[in-house]
Amino acid sequence: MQPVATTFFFYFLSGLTLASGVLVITRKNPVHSALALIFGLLAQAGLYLMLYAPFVAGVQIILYAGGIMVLFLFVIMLVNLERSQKEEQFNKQWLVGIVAAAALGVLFVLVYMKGADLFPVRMTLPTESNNTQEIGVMLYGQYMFAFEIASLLLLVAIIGAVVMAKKRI
Amino acid sequence: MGDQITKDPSTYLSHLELGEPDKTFLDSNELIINMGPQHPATHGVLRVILKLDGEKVLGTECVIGYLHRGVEKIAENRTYTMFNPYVDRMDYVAAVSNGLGYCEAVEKLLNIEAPPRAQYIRVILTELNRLASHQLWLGTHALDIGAMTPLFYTFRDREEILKIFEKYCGARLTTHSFRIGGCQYETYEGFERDVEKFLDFAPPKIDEYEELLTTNRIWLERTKGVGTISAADCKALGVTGPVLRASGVKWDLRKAQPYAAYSKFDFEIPTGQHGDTYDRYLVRMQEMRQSLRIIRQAVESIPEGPIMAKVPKVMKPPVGEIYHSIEAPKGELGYFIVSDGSTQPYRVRVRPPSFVNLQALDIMVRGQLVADVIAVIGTLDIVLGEVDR
Amino acid sequence: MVAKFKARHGSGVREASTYLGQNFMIVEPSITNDVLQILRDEEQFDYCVDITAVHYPSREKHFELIWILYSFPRNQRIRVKTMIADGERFPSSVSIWPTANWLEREVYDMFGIQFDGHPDLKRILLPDGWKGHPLRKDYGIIQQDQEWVQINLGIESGQ
Amino acid sequence: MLDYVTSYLSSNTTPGQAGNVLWVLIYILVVFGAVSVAVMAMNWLERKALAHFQIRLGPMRVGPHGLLQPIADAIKLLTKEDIVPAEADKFVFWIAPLIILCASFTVYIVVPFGPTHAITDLNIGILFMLGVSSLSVLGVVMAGWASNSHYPLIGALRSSAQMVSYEVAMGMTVVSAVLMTSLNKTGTGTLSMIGIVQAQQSQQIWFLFKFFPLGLIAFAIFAIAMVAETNRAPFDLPEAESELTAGFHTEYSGLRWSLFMLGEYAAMIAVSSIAVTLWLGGWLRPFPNTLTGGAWDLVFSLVPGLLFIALAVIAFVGVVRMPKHPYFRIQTIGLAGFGAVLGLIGLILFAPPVRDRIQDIFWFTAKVAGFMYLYIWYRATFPRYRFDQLMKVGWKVLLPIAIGVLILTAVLGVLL
Repeated sequence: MQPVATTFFFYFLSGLTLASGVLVITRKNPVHSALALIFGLLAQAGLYLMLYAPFVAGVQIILYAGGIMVLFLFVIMLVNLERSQKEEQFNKQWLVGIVAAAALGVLFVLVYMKGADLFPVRMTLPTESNNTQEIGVMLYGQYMFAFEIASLLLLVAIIGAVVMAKKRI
Repeated sequence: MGDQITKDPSTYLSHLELGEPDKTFLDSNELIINMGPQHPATHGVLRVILKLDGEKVLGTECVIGYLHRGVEKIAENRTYTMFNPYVDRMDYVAAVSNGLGYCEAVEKLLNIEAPPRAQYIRVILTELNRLASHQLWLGTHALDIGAMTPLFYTFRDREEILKIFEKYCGARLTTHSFRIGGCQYETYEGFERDVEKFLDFAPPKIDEYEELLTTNRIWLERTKGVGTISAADCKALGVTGPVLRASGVKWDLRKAQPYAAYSKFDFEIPTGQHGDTYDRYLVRMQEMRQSLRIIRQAVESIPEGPIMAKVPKVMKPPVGEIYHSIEAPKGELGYFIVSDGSTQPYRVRVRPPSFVNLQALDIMVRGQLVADVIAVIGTLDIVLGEVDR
Repeated sequence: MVAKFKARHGSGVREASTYLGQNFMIVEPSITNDVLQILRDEEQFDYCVDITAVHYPSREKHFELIWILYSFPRNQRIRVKTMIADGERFPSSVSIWPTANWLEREVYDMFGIQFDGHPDLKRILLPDGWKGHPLRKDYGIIQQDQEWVQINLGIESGQ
Repeated sequence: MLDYVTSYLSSNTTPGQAGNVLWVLIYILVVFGAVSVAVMAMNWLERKALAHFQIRLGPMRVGPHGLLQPIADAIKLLTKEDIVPAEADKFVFWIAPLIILCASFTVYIVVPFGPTHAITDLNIGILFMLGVSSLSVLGVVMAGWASNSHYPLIGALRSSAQMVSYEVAMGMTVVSAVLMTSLNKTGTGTLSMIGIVQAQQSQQIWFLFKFFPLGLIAFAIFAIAMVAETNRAPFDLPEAESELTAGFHTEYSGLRWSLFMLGEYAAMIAVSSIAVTLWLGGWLRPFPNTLTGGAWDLVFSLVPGLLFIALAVIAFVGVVRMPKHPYFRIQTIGLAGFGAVLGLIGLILFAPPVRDRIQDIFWFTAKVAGFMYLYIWYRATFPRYRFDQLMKVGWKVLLPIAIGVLILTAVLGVLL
């Protein structure tokens, strides 16, 4: 199945992600920044689709946009905003920020210059049809152990949440 | 929660004495919510101030008086017969029983007795009115809990009763069909046939309501265990009527102190065990059936004869006072009349069941959730015209 | 039953008779509360049907307070009456029957009789700022609390 | 250019897969148009059916038997003034209904009306559907927050909590249905919607009846969760009038409010189409395998035509019973015209070429229509759940059973 106008879509989606990333940090109103973040995540899901990883894109939409961001919005609404706005924003550390940004910039430039030999030559192009099955097999085959550990971690987190709120119920 | 009343009533009564909301890690701020006079579910102009801890109700305070018309003050400036229509305006849903109570109280004062035929007509009309009042209660109560359909069923059937009233005395709601000493009008010639037709029409309809609600999973979930009140609390708070019977007290004025012609009919008094909203629902449904039974017996054995006792044109009851009460659909409706020998009563005191039952709202709702407050107001079956007088 | 009360309180119980088959007792205001307490505890009058008052401006003691009681076990009613002067305070019977809470509030609202020990004695039917007690004989039928009406409703007079 | 257009007709895959942008656009237009019309029809049906449940007539005045009522409502909503609350957050207030609308409409690109009649066939069809339908929670939360008043906020929080918790139960049942697809010869299941229906076809059994009780239980849980997901019927607590909170869309009016309604109905149709695809064998006609053979095929293919003819007959009966009063003359003519149109469609459906093409689409829509009727039936009979009961049912009842069903399906899948 020959893809359609991939270059245009690629630039369009990555541009969207970048734009929403910038929006997230510049917006004063926390809800607006949360929305920008959701928009960015959806654009990212589009990018995954272009990499023929529909399963990951689907999970991205469900988990990130549908689940976690809803909780973000919940928290933003329940915490009454006036109080948080009054607290003094600690943005004195301009200097530290610039240094960190510069270091990151240098790293990107180096990677770009090294270019090809960092990445394996052939472009991995798993066929579109069995992508989900492949992930399933790998998840429960090779990486079974890691998968269990992760689920354990999540369980602990859930129990923590319940205990914290337990007094409330 | 239930028995703290009888144990040590004074602690209960420190006003809005509230359990300390559990200050926890996520400190919840109590909320004072005002379920205002124009709330769709408060059956008229009742304002309830709720003190909430999150969703749980800590305490309530009822603010009433929005519909106060000063009926008792008017009574002191009207003659006995002129005051009769005012009585219907109090509990406008069950106007006939108001009229019955008042007329019988004054007849007691005048020491006259309504003729048997009048008493039978009075019983038939009062029971029909009780049925109509319960149907209206069921419709609005189900609507408050979310079931829309019963409302239309009950109002369709209530229409039949109102047609009979309209044919008999020209009015549907505030009938003013009784006079001191008997009934105003002789029954129109098709009266018995209409009532019998209604008696065959009604029972399957009541089964329809039962079909819709009694075994409805969500209805059970919304009513079982909601707004429970124990028999001891009912007695202490003076709660009467279906609410008292649902808590297990087998007491009905029509049997305890029979008036009109009730002693001549046999019918059971339905009672519940737990005194929760579901029991009150069952008690009232059963009462509807008992009313039909009474009407059937009354229509079959209605005697011939005059419908009006010999009553002086200008009534001057002897000096003295009496208290007479009847079993209105909502509870014990009492009239305390003091006469000073003139044509106008010196003092008329009405003991409204809704006013006293409403007092139990606070204890029934404490610890429940906000959604249940509406269900409990519905199950108390209060009419604000009677509460505010 | 009345004999027992007479023995215990002597002069307190002024009169006990029946009129049209309804027996009632007239009792001294000072001992009314104990009489009510005894009625409830020993005589099983566990249901206070109604508390009301009647205003007799002609008599020296203006107000007549009336308790209508009913006993479930004995299926019997009794009325306890007592006479109190205008402006005299009276111990509240809320501690005996909790139902007295609103009933006494209404008597206060309509007659202006103060009840001591009542948890929350304020007007129940009339607006809080209302002046005057309507069910008193001297309170005219067409009379309105002009001042309250002007402030709150902004209309000239009640009529 | 022309061959570009005709090239798709020959291939037997969905336009999306065939990468034929033009046909994808056409399909999108057709499907979204059909859904909007369906929403209008659903609006009319809901009011009339609810009315007849409650022994009243429902809208009769606008057009014959209220047929023009949805149009009248639409015009009213369009012309109504669009109030924005004072300090409401303009941007969020404006975008909330759009998000709900987009979320509930993008689900349709994967809904399979027929083996080739779907806008596209993503191989993660179901996952995509669930993902996008969970986006509408965002719209609800934003709507509640943006209207900047106390009650809509509570309503929004409540309904989003409800939607999030029922999504979990829904997800579990969907997984158990997908598990069933993996039992055919190929041994690997599929997430794509068309694949699921084809699996049901090849296994010659609707998943509703597979491993007898399990399929049914999973379907029942999905049906309940589906109703809760769209805030309908017994779970419509957020908009409960008798409650304090009046739902997240109280501050909206006019066009914006109608977008919410459109979104709600579209979501209802979308969610029930998922249920139909997963358990009731999408576009397969009933008893595809037991009653096989030409004769039965013919009979089943006549059903659509018969249905429309029956509707036409009902319309004409209505015309005959219409009172003769001149005021009703226009309405009788209108009804007669409507009946004629229905009869015409019925006749066209009998023509053989149309008949077998329309077959799949008809059966799919018939099943979804059945679900719509179920929604209305719920609304007429059930009282409303209290919020804590609602959450209790969601978490303590539906979820455990859903997980149990999932495990049992897996075990049975391995054994059989």
